[in-house]
This record gives sequence, structure tokens and C-alpha cells, in this order.
Amino acid sequence: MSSEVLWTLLAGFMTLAIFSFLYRDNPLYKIAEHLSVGVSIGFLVVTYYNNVFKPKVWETIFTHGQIDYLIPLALGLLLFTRFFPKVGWLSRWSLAFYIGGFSGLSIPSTLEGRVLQQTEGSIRSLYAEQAVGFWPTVLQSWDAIFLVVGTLACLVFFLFSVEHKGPVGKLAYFGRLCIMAGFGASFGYTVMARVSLLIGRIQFMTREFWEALRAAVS
Amino acid sequence: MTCPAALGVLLAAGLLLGRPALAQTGPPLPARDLRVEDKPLDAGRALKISFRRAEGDIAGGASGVARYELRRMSPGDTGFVALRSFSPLEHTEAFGTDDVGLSPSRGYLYSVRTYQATGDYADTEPVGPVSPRRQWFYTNKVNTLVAVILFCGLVIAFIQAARRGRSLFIRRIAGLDAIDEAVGRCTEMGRPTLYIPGISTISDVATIASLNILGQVAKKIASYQARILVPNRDPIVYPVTQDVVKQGFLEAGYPDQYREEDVYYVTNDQFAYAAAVAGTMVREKPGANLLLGMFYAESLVLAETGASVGAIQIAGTDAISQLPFFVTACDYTIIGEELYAASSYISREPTLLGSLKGQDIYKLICIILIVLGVLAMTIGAIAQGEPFRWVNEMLRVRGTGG
Amino acid sequence: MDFDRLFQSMLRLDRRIVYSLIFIAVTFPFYIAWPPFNVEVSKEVRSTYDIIEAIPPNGQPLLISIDYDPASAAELSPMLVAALRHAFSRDIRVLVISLQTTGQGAGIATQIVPAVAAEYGKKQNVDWAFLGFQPNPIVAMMAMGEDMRRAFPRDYFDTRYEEIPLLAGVQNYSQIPAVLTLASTAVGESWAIYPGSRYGLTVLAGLTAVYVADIQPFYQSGQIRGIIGGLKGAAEYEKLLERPGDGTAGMRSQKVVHYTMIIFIVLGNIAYLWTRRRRIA
Amino acid sequence: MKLQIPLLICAIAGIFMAVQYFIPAALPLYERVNDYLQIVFAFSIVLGVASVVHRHGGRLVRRKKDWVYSSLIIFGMLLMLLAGFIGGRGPGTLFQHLFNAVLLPVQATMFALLAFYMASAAFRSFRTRSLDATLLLVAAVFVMVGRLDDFKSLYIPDIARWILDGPNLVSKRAILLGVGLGMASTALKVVLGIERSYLGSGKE
Repeated sequence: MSSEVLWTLLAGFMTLAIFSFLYRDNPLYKIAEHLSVGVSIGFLVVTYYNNVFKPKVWETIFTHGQIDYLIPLALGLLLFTRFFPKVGWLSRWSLAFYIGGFSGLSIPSTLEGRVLQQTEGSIRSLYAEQAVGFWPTVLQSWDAIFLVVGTLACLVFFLFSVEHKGPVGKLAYFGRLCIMAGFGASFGYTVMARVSLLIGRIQFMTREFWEALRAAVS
Repeated sequence: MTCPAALGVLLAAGLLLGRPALAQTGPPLPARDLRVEDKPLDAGRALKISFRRAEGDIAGGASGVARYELRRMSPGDTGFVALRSFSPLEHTEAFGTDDVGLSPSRGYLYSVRTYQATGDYADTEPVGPVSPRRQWFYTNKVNTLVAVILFCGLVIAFIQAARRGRSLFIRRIAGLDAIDEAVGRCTEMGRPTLYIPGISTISDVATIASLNILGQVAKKIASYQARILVPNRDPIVYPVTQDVVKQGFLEAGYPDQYREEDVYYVTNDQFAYAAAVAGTMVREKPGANLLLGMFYAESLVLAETGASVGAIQIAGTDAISQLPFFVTACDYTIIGEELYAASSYISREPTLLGSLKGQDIYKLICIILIVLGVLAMTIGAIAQGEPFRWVNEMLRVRGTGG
Repeated sequence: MDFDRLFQSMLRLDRRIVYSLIFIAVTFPFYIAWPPFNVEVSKEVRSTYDIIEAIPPNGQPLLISIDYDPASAAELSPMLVAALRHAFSRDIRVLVISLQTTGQGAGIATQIVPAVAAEYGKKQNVDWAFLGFQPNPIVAMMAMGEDMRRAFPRDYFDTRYEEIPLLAGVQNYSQIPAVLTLASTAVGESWAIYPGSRYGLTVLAGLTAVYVADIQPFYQSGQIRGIIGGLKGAAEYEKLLERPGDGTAGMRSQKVVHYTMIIFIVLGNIAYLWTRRRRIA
Repeated sequence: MKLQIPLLICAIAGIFMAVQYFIPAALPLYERVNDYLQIVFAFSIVLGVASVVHRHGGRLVRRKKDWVYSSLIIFGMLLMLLAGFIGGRGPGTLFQHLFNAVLLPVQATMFALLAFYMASAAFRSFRTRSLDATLLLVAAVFVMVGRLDDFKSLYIPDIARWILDGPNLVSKRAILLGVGLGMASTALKVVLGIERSYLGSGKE
């Protein structure tokens, strides 16, 4: 029996073990769950050691002599103060650096990537010159109007400092309806992709795994 | 055979076989129009280089040119060094590349060498020295800068106003009201609460929003002297959740009730994490599952497993692709921006509420811009001449780079 | 009949019953050819088919690049099988490579290509060849534009390029009538941008359903000349071949699952409305 | 001290990252800081591993409930570490095999479970409880049928398309926009030190 067969059998076992969770929690599932957690942590450590620690810390400091990399090295080591309750608060310096850096970056990038771009995307002419898509020509403009009104209504739904009653409430409710219909649509749209994944797994079991099983038995 | 006769035969053969053979007989010709320019909007580390094919060489190759070689002389070099080759087989009239990794304010010379299959070559006149320059402002990001200044100004102004004691109204958010109820019911049943701070890193602001909620939730749970489980996927989020939960127990006056092993790290792998948390749900049978933060495809694994053990589930995320699943499988869903409003909403701290007001004003500005923009575009489209095209041009967002 | 009890129990239906029915719905269409699934062939699939159809038999080979890993195999392998069957049935030669970074695409190739070739009695290295994989797709694509030998000096089975009769006249893209990339990642785009635009190679793409929308602009601009999208695309191709395969079976599964879910939703709502009316009354 | 210095570090890092976004010349510095962030992350993994060893190693030593499974985590982790550090990571190594035979099938199968979960979630909660719940349900059913290209004569595929391009697009846009504002304001509060519960202290 070749080693390939053994590995395929192991993969098939893991697959079955995970599927068994659909029936109920059981020892097989627990084995697969815990083994995969362990293996994934090992994978993470090895990958980060090779892809980050070795090239970006060790080699930059000791091979290329880039002294400024001692800063992140120190910040990284400060995290370990958590193991000693008395000085554990020092680890917050590293966390503050990490959180502050990403927060600062996200202020301009989200305002540009989300707010400005979506505002710009919403601005379209209401007057349709030619028919595209489902609506007949006469109704084209209605579709465009729907898109604009719908966007505004959804935005109004997210207003927090205004009470949702009266006309504002009606608009917000219309926004809520749009959001719900949109959610329904993306739910329905995703079914096909997930079923494809399931087909893939079942094919693995009925083909590769089955072949390996036959090879193992004979 | 004499020389001219041989040449005549060759020429005739060339004519018969078509252009390639003919072109091979001539001497190599240099490439044309070599241009070297500073690459705009960068840190002065690159130059834009372009040139056209040699005369007679046509796109798609087959003209006797074997390759073009871009050559550079850097300051301190004694001669030209080959940088990269371009194939005449490429279907393009002109070639272009960015020479990167240069130093700003130093001069570089460039030349292109045309090689024939025979090894003969011809060089262009060297161009340069050209030095890359660094720029100090992304001129294509004026809109973003205006937006950032306006937004930060609004938020800070309203926070100041709130500090001075202006009372602010905030609408009801059902999902957030439900958190209290869920935690309470959980305690009555004597079951722990499971809190998942999303599965992303802190670089996702949703995670920070979730950590802010976690602080409030932990305090509440501590005041009931109940248990809270926090499995983490990100090793940076993990120590932060530890601090946050510990502080919550401290503020509630029960620091000794905090159990360090209940706030723990699982693994970074998305589905191994989902498998482990699903297992935890089935085994620990939490009374309430709070799924708040950034989620990906594993969202439904968590939400459906949670539903199967009968926990009250409150989910909140800004991940649009996962919201439909949370809405379907959970009892309450906090949608998008509501997640960011949560920490202000629960804590009712005026400074935090002030920022919500600032957000709302900015949202109103967006609404007004959309209405004005749409009107301008529509009038423009009906009038054919698009007199208001500049409105849309002004609002256009340009990405990084050129 | 006691509708109250029936509907009550339906509302409390064990989820494992739902799971089992979904499992049956997915599996059975692969074993029994039911329900009938009739697709309309889209113009993107039609043009893919036509371009392959027009390749002269026993001439220069169609290039097929297997740029996906097993995770996307359910959607893309049926396309691979269909395209191979199409080519072999018309005596079109096939040159297979893989630009999937981890090399798992190569594993897929060795499983599927020889098996389909055997169906038509096609000989390795004469009617088809598999050159192996290159982990850096763009570098390999550019190298192949100059000289295939540079990207693949030896084939997957360690035979030297020169010793493969199929490759005798193949130097670079100029001798390749078309490439079909089967991709779940941006590699599909790279084929359009590099070999497609720079070397004028005819690019056809078989893609996962999720990825099709991203690549549509390349089809509109003519950089990609044909698209097979997801399982449905595979089923359309199989329809043109008049030989149903995994794509058609997969679409039948999809259909059964979709309608099973809809029936569940409808029944759930009937039960819900009935019991609610009872409660109000 | 315990609070002031972290707040200062946070503000400096945040303001730098926000400002450099507009300055091409700051790119080299930005790349440096990005490296720093990655390095800090790499070190945090040690904390994660310590948590795992503490939690599961503890169970193993004290022979607590399910200690056998805890030992599997430790075993899997050690095995992967040994395989990766001694045998390397290339194709055909033990490291690769373990990844392909243990991790990949678990990932793929967990992902495939979603097909089942979608069905049961839909059955359980797609109810005509209210107008918005009904719209959710109807939109989902229309799109599910439309994706199969069935009932063309009833225009269902066209209607499904419209739901995807209309209400779906509109709601996505508004959510994205609102979320952008929420993110920016939360980030701003963090940088300014107004929101500091991540430091384990909610009060000013």
C-alpha cells in the first residue's frame, strides 16, 4: 500500500468525521476537530517563523544590520510581559501600537473606499435613453428612480439621532424592506455555490477515497 | 560565384520568402523614441520608460529582431547594465516599463539595444541622466482629504458639544436591547454566555467595535456572577479580550469571579476554529451566543449550531455577505453600522453618543450630495449637453497610483 | 385527519430529516438521470465551443491550463472533461499544463487527462501531453510567449521537451490556436492580460460561478473570447457535445436541492399559518 | 503612566498612518511600519500557543474531562512543528501531507456543511411573520428559481435579476456607506483616546 493511499484514507476519515457532526457530537468529530486545531496551530507557527520572523526580524537585524527593526522586536517581546502579572501592563504598549496603527489607516481608507465611492456610485441620471435589462423602456426611468429612492431610504434607516416616525419613519421602513429583500436575494444566490462545494466533497468520497479504500483492501 | 551574384541570389531568395529574410540582411536598427520620465505620485523610487520598435520591425515579430534590451547606467556604474528584455513577438507597437527600486534625486542613464538573431546589435542614444522625484501629496486624493477633515471635524465638534452637556436623542436598536435580556435569561438558566468577537484581526475596525461591546457585556455578566466564554481566533485580539473581560469583572466588583481559562485562543484557521467553536457550543450549551464583529463563510456554521442547542442568538456584523445568514439563523441581528453605534448605545456615555450625531450629520451631507448629483445628472441627460458633468467629475474618487 | 398535530410536528421537524433529504437531493442525480435538466446555451459557452470546434484535427494542439485546486474541482473538472472529450472526439491534439501555485492542479491533471484520453484511444505525447506545473503563473506565461521549452524543459513525467512528438512544431504561442484556462483565481485574468493582449493568443476561460462576474469585462473587450461559467456552463457545454456528464448531473443536483428547499419553505409556512390561525381563533 | 503611554503610542501610530495616506513620499516609511505591525503579530502567536498549551496541557496533566482530545491538539501541534522545522515545507514533505490530509479536508467539509445549514435555516425561519420577513422569503425563493433559469415564461429569471440588481444593490450600498462612517468614527475615537475599552479601561 503506497503512502499516497494512506494519506487519502486519512483525508477521507477527516471528511466523514466532520460530516458525522450533522447527526450529533461524537468522538469521531472530536478527534477531527482537535487534530485539525492542533495541526493548524503548528502550521501557523511554522509559516510565520519562515515568512515573517526569519526574513523580517532575524535577517534584517543580524544580516542586513537594519537597527530600526529592534523597535518591533522590542514591541513583540513586550507582549511576553503578560506572562508576569506584575509587569503585564507593559504589553499594552505593543497592543496600542498595533491598534492605533490600523485604526489610523482605516480613517482615510474607509472614507474613500466605502463612503465616497458609494456616494459617487449612487449618482446616476434618472432619465434612461435606452432599454437595458428587465424593464421595458417606459419603465426604465422608474427603475432608476427606484435605485435612488431605495438608496436614500436605506440610508435614512441607518440614521440614529432621528426618531423613526412620520415621513422619516415611512422612508426608513421602506429602507428596511429593501434591505430584507436584498438579504433574501443574496441568500438565494449563495445556495448554488454551497451545493457545488458539497458535490465536490461527495465526489471526493465516492471517487478518490473509494479508490484508495479499494486499493487498501486488495 | 562572384560576390554580387551571390548577393543577387540571396536577395531573390529573400523576396521569395518574404520580409523576414530580407530584414535579416540589413544591419540592425536602433529602437525609436526612447523616453524616460519621473513616475508621478510616488516616493521617488521609479522612472517610467517607453520606446517604440525599430524601423521595419512589426508587432508580432518575424522581422529579424531577436529582442530589445533595456540598459541602465546608475551613478557610480562604469558602463551600461542590462535590465530586462522585451520580445518582438509581443503584439504591441510600443514597449513600456517602470524601473523601480531607484533612489530619489540621483541621475540614471538609459539606452535600448536591438539584438538580431545573428548577435549583431544597435544601441539608441543614451537618454538622461534622469532622476526620480518624490511627491508630497497625492493630488488625486483631494476629495478624500476634504472628506476626512470634514468628517473628523464633525465628529469632534459633536463630542465636544456632548461633553458640555447637550442631550442627544438616539433611536432604539432592537438587537442591542436584546443583549441585556439574553444575558439575563442565560444566567437564570445557569448557563454560560458565549461571546465571539468576530474572526478577524484588529485591523478590521469591526473587531474594535466588538471589543467595546464586550466590555459592557462582561460587566453585566460579572454583576450576575455568571460565566462568559470568549474563544479567540486572532492572537492579537486574544490578549485584548482578556484585558477587557477582566476589567469588566473588576468594574462590576467581582474580580475574583474572572476565570482566565474562559477567555482563550483557539486557532487561526477559519474552519478549524469554526469546528472547535461548534464543538464548544454543543458541549457547553451556552444560553446565549453573541456573535459580534467580522465574519466570513463560517458565520452560518456558528449560527446554525448555536440555534440547534437552543441558545438565544444575537449577531452583529458589517460583513454584507454574511448578514443574510445571520438574519435567517439568529434571533436578533445588528446590521452594519448599528454595530459601531453599539458601544455608545449601551454605555450611554455622552462623549460616545456625540460621535453618533456627527456620523448622522455626515450621512445627511451624503444624502444631499446624492440628491443634488442625481438632479444635475438628470438635467444634463435630458438637455443632452450635460451641463452639469462637472458635478459628477468633482465627486469622482480616484484610486491610488496614476 | 388531525392537521393540528401534523402541522405542529412539522414545525418541530428534526433538522436531521432536513439534512438527510438535502443529502439525497444532492447525491441521487449522479446515479439516476433525473430530473431532466434543460439548459439554454449562452453565447459565451457557444463561442468557446465554436473556437475549439474550428481547430484543425491532428494539427497544432489546443492548450489547456489547469489553474484550479481540488476545492473548485466540483465546478471546474466537468468543464475539463467536456473540453477534452470535445477535442479528442474531433482528433484535436491537446497540450496540458497547470499554473496552480501549490501543484495540486497537476494532481488533477494526472487523474483526469489520461482517463479521458483512454476513452478515445489517444496516445500520450502524440495526441496529448502534460508538461507539468509552474508555481509562478505570470512568469511562466511570459516565458511561454518566447519559448515553451524555457518554461517547461521537461514534461511532468520527466520526458525531455524535444522527445515529445506532439511538440515538434510548437515553439511559442504563435503555434497555439487557443488556450482554455480553468481557473478559480485571478490566473484567468492574467491569461487575458499577458498571453491574450501581449501575444495575441486566443484565450478561453472556464471559471467558477463566483468568479465569472469579475472577468465579464474581459469578454466584453474581446480579451477573452469565450467563457464557461460554473456548473451551469459545464452543463451547457455538455449539451453542445450531446454528451451529459458531471456538469449536467451537478445541475440536476442543484435543481433538486433548490426545489427541495423551496418545498420545505412552503410547507413550513403552511404549517405556520395554520397553527397561527388556530391560535388566533 | 500605565494608561498615558499606551494612549500616546496609539495616537502617534494612528495619526502617522492616517496622514501618510496622502503623501507619496512617505511610502518607504509606511512599508516599514507595516513590517513592524506584521512582526508584532508574529510575536503574538506565541501568546496564542501559550494559551493553547496552558488550556489543553493543563487538562492533560490533571486528567480532566476530555483530556484525550486535548492531548490530540498538543500532539497535532508538535507533529506539525517537528515536520515543518525538521523536514521542511516543500512538496511531498510530511508537513505538506499533514496539511493536505488533515487541514484541507476539514476546511472543505466544514465549508460544505453550509449546504445543509442553509436548508435548515431557511426551513426554520423563512416564515411569513411580517412584511419584511415575507419579502426576505419571497426574494430568496425567486432568486433560487431564477438561478436555474426555470419559468422563463413567467419572467422569473428576469425578476430575480432585478431583485439582485435593485433592492440588493441598493441595500448593499447603504450598508457599505453607513459602515464606512461607523468604522471611521470608531477608528477616530480610538486614535484620539476617547474609546479606550480595548485597554481594559472604559472610563476616562
